[in-house]
Amino acid sequence: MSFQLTNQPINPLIESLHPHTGGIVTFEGLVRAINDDREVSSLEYEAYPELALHEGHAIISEVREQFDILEARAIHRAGHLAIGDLAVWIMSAAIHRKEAFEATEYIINAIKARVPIWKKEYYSDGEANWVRCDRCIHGL
Amino acid sequence: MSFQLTNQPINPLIESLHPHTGGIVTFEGLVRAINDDREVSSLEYEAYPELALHEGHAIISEVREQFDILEARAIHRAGHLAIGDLAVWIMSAAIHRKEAFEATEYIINAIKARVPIWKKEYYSDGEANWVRCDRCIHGL
Amino acid sequence: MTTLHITYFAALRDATGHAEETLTTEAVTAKALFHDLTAKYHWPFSEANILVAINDRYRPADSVLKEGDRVVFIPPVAGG
Amino acid sequence: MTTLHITYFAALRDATGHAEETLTTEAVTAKALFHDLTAKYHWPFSEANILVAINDRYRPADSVLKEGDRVVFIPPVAGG
Repeated sequence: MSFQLTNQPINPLIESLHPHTGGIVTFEGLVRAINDDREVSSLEYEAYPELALHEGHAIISEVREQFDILEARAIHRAGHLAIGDLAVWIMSAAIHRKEAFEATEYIINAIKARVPIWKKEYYSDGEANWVRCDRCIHGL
Repeated sequence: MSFQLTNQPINPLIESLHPHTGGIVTFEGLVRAINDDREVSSLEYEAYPELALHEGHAIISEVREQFDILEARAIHRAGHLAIGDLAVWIMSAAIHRKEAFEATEYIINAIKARVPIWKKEYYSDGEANWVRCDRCIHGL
Repeated sequence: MTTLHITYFAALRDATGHAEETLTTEAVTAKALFHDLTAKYHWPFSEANILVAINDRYRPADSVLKEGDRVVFIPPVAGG
Repeated sequence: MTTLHITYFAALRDATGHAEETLTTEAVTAKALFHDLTAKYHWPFSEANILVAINDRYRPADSVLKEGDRVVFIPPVAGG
């Protein structure tokens, strides 16, 4: 059970699993070439590391309590990424597949809502913009 | 978009994806060391290949029609497998993660219900048994 | 009378004792054939748990069998 | 008066012009500080879109600021 933040290319690790593992559900978030109809050329992820790690570990703990799983891991990239690069990798393993699907979806939804990592999109027309996700948060 | 049946170890292929791909959801079904409280030592998968391939291709077509996805692939093993071996591998890619989760879950549920591949469990006490999944089908 | 090619898989093959056979039958539908074979081989399955494939496609149980059809009864599937 | 260490990330850093500062303020709560800084830097965010972290943990907007606190206002997150 772990959450990691890294400036290096993500190296997914699916090994050392419990022998009762029957299903593994993985989510991979990639840098898309297009967002809101604008052509994206690259992306920068900026993290607030201390809080991001705290929230990431908290999410993994919640998932461990709420779902009958054997393993949960998440790795999030920071730094400058190219189209197609892996920005986030999440894995849950369980005896039965239902719990693995639920846990992996919970983790990615919680990361998007609470883990302070911001995305700056660089467009092919030369502009750049911090991506807003107003639906994702509740403010002051 | 593809469905494959193989007697060889599954070699997952996550490449040549559409540049608009934002999320990939993968399901991996492994041979569990335990089922219904009995200790399993290995497993044999037997397929009815002509019908299995027909249904597998049909499932991939359905998923392509019903969900807004860019890619869907499934590979199912046949033959004798050891604990921890990959029995089935499924991948869906989409612009947004929700559709990728839904498509992957649809595919594994449909495979379990309709694709004629049977499982014989070999137990550590020397017995062996064809696994029944009575809830999975509707009969004559 | 209709001559059919029948293939048995998994638990049905074990219960039958062989993997395939060609047989000539008076059974008109797949369902009738299932009952004849259940009587012959003492299969331990109720029809509620069995599907039928004719010429490698799932078909309704009341499908009429035709000369030369390939018939497969499908015991419960538990793949994946 | 309270002396605080403030760090700015992402869109808030761009709007502010620097990544961190130490300042002494009369603001009692995080919310009051946010309004003071919005006036000072002309931030383009409404308070409805901002969360606050004090000493690297999310805290309620009405939290009372203490001497030496590290304060971070969190603009909308869109990671993953």
